[in-house]
Amino acid sequence: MADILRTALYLFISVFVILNYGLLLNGLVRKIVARAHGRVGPPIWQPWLDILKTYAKRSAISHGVMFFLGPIFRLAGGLGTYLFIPAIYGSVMFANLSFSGDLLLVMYFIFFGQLGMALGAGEGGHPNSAIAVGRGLSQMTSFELPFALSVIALAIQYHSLSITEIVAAQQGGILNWTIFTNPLATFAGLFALLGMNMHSPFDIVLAPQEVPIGPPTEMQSSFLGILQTNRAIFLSAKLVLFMNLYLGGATNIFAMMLKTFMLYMLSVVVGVSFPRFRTEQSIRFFLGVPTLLGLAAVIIFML
Amino acid sequence: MTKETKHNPSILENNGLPEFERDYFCDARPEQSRPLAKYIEKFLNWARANSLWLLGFGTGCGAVELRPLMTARYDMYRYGIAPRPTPRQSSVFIIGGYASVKTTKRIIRSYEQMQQPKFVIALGSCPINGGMYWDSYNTINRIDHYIPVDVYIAGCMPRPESIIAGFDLLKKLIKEGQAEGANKYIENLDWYKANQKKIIKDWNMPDYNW
Amino acid sequence: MSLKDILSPFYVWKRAFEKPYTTANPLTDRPGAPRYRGFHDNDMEKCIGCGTCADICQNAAIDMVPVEGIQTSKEDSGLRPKIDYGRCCWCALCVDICTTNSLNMTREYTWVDTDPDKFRILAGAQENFWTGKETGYKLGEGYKLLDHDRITMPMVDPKEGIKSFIELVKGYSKEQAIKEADRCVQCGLCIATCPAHMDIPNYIKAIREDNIPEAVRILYETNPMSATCGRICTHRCEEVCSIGVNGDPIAIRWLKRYIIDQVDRKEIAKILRNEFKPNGKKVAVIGAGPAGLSAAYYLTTVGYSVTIFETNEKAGGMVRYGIPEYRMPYEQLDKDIDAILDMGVELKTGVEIGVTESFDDIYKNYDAVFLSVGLQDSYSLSITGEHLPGVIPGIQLLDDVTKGQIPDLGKKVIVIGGGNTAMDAARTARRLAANVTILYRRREEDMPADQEEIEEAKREGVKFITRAIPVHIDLGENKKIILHWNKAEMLDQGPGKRPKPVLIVGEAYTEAVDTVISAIGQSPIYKLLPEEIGSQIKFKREKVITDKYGQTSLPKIFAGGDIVNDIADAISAIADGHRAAQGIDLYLSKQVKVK
Amino acid sequence: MKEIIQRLKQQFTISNVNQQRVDLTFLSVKKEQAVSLISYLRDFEKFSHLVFLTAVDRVEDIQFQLTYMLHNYNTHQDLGIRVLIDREKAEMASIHHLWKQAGTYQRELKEMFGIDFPGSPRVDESFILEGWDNIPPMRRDFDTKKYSEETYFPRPGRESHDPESYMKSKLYPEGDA
Repeated sequence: MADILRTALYLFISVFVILNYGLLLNGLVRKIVARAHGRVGPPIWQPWLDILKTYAKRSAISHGVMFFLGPIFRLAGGLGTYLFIPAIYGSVMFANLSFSGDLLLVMYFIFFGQLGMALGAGEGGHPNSAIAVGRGLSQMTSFELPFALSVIALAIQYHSLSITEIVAAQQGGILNWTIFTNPLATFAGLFALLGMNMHSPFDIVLAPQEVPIGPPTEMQSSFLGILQTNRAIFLSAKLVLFMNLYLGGATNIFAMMLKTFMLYMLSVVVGVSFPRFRTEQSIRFFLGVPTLLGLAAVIIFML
Repeated sequence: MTKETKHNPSILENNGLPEFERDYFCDARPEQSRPLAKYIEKFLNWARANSLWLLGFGTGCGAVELRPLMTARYDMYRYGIAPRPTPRQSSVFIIGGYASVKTTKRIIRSYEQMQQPKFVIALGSCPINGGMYWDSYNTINRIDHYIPVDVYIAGCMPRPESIIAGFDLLKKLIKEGQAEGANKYIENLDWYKANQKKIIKDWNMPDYNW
Repeated sequence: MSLKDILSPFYVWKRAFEKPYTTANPLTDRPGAPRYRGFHDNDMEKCIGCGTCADICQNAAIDMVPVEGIQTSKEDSGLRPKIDYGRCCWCALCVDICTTNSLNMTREYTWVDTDPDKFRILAGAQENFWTGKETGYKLGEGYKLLDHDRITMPMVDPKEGIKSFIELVKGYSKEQAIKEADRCVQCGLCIATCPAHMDIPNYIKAIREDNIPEAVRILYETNPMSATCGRICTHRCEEVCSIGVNGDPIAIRWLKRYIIDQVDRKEIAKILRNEFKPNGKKVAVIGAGPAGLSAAYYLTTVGYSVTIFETNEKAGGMVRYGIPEYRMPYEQLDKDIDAILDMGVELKTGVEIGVTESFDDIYKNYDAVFLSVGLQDSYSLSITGEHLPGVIPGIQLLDDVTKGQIPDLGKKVIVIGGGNTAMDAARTARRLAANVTILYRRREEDMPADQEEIEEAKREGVKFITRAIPVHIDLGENKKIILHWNKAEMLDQGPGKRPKPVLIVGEAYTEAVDTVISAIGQSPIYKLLPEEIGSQIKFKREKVITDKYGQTSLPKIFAGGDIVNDIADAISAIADGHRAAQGIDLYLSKQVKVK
Repeated sequence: MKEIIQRLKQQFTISNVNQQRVDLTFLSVKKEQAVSLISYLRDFEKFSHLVFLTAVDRVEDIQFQLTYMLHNYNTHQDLGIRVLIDREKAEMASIHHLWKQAGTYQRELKEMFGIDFPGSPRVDESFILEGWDNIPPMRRDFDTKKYSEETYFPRPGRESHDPESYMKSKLYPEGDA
């Protein structure tokens, strides 16, 4: 019983930390992007204000049960992804619920939220939501391929589907990291990360000038608040996962922050520099070089 | 402004809609929202004042003056102002100058779909007293007869600096808890509806949009 | 796709290491441009409330409202523009059109408020946040919406002019008149100043629209002697013309003359088409000057039968006998008079009241009497020697010339006085081939004569000696008379008072001349009034006291013209006549003393 | 351009030919011949672009004047065809079969002037003035200022004085001429 309570407390702390870290990352990146635009940018605490304001809306309307469940599914997806990833190698508090087959579960959770969201957004009835969901799912399917190939290559390489074991295998020096031991799989995975983060050129889902904001068009007040919460958690969860898979994980919280920040900056640097792809361009891109890289990685380790 | 205490029963039955569509829309009166306990509300108002999401609906010439605000020169993001493409998520509606009857109809629909608390900034001469289009057959003369307005900015069109000044005033009002336009709208709903229905001849929309 | 295509977009990140372009505080760091069109500012002192700004405003954004502390006067309507910023579109047409250049724009452009009813402001009068701020937009150099230059009136060359009594002013052509009328902004400030309150803006508008019949109709509403007034009116209206603040005033007098020159006597009757029923009542008018003629005209139009008694051979009074022909050609005067007589007014000339006709008879036989006998006597110089032969009054000279009795003035003539009569006398003497000098006790700017009269006199070779007080007159040799005069200096009498000329000791001069003409003013003669009637009428400084309708203390007797008003010009006399006609009508239709 | 006019004259009764600029000519044609003239110009004279279709309310003559502006991309000539139609029973044959976009112009003319184009697509649907129930606003007998003042709540509290009458009331009130 005490074990369960302690685990719950640790999970709570872990989620709280990762939520605030996600918001901080958001605020920091907005500032950095603003500088690249030649602007001053919003204060670094702007994401907290926004999320507070959204939760503090005095009214909210629902379009039905699925509309209500959409954000919940999304948050469940984000939380689920994070909770099964050991955030810091060797830390009890941040080990979360990691177990031996967790990589598969995490891969499932990454996409679970998106599907839930698609259902919720559909219930809202806004045409822009439907268009964006269609775009999002198409793109998701296409970057899923290099990502899956990359993960398969890793599983073959490390003979494990446990993230903790994969991280453990990379310990003992920078050259043990997957990025050096299996660069092909790493690059395939990083390309998938670009797509997953939905920054330009892969932001067809949100596409501000086309389907104004995409799936959450009808989401407001606390519904939107949940989505904003999820966005912070899910972003960090993805980054932690990629850090664990390719960058040797982290043994303390500062290493984790540094590595995830660097990973996120990859998306940001690319995002600021390039304009948006159209849906078919995006799909063609993911099925091209990244998929080939993934395939090559798998084949090399099969041999 | 006249405040009617008795509710007019003729509105909110969605009479303007065809029979088969009436079921799709709610016809209950909207309810006023109550502020929370003093200090909590004060804290929330501070957050609201510093996170103003404005509705990206360019209703008139003023739409063109909002664009510079996003540029590096003015950078409205540093004031916590950001455009949102949907009324559901926005808290500030900027009436960008003149509003034709056709636009006014959309303004009302969009305004009602915004979630409380919501604020309105009227830009330029036209929403105040008609401006250049004071004698036009199809342009309203004063927006405050149709939706409650918190801040007016004089000009034709006001420069982006003036709009920033308008946001400053709005922030002050929000922090002082005076920007209760949404409640005012619901309180005087019959009056606003009567005014709206006077000019919008084909009322083929629900009486109130949630 | 080359590697360069992939790498070059990352170049954008160099900006992240530069200083941001953002203006730190846009509200203070970016003032309006030097010619920015911000909120209005109005100079309360310069503004005359003509309302042209309100007229030109396409958005009906400007109201003319009274302002506390600003008095309505003849030059100032007392109204000031109040601008509705719920209407203004900052086009600045009001600034461009402003007749006085009092309206400008500041560089302030930010005004936010929660109360939409506040966006109305009396620029310049109400204290607000831009009071005293730097001026932005104002009328640019060399750029104007208003036409400040009067169309030059074609004139006879002065050298030719002094050879005969030919009319000097030639009159506008149609093109010129329309162009001149086009300069008018229709503010209507002039109406208050005109003694007859003529509807000036509307007859100018009729000229612009080339609608002469309408213009004539407007003229006759308030003035039945437009051919006369179009020539010799003292045109006080032009002094308050809003265009005159920064440019030449509209040539209102010449435009009036233009209208009446376009029609002949028969057409006037046709245009006026007065249809009235005779009401059987009779009114006597004594004196066929402008006041009498005007009263007769307006009384006739409402059905009275009017008889005018005139001592002279012809009607016209001082306009005929006191104004030389080069200014007031007789056929033009006749046109006015004939048009009035065409209405059915009876004119008896050569009647001398008290000699050929008894005042008592008239008083008994008529329902009302209008007295407009004018000023026939000259003020005396009150110096020794003024009764010597060769010293003649100015009006007598003018009267004689009109009647064809050309006097011998000799070679050298001195005219004493600075009024219009002095100018007329001097210029008439010039036409009789004399060398003329005008002697005036004050400075030239103090002269009561019209500026253009003075200028024309100078152009015709009349010499001016100012600050010269005649002391006495001697008889010299060869029928010459010697005028002794002394230089004077102007002594300040304190603020608001006219400076007084005082002799300078030791600066005495003498001049030997052939004729001295005194033209320092005229006074009335009331000897036609019988004792018992004269004693019942109240006077003050030789002028008859009347109420605003010209009624004297004796209800049946009305008076007007120079014997009543102090301005003593034709247009005032015409206005008096019109008012008296209204008074007589009120008196006779209600049989009450009007007050 | 002269040759085109010559050719037109052989088939149609055209009048008031007025060449305003080198590349801009106007001509008038009878209502009955207008559509076939325009059709001919499009198909045989290469005036393939309908620049605009607009109307002028000649209320004094109880007529509407329609102007079809056509453009020839080969010679860059503009040709305006003026057609007078009766104002009381304002009706004109549609040209939406020649240019699809003419339907939009015709919808607008129906709404703003009340000129009917039978057969034109969606011509009876409201276009900009949703639910307009007055006389068409572009007709000159419609008083837009009066309508605006009656309908759109001009802000109260304004009053203005005319300098002329104000001075009269202050300086020479009542009774004086």
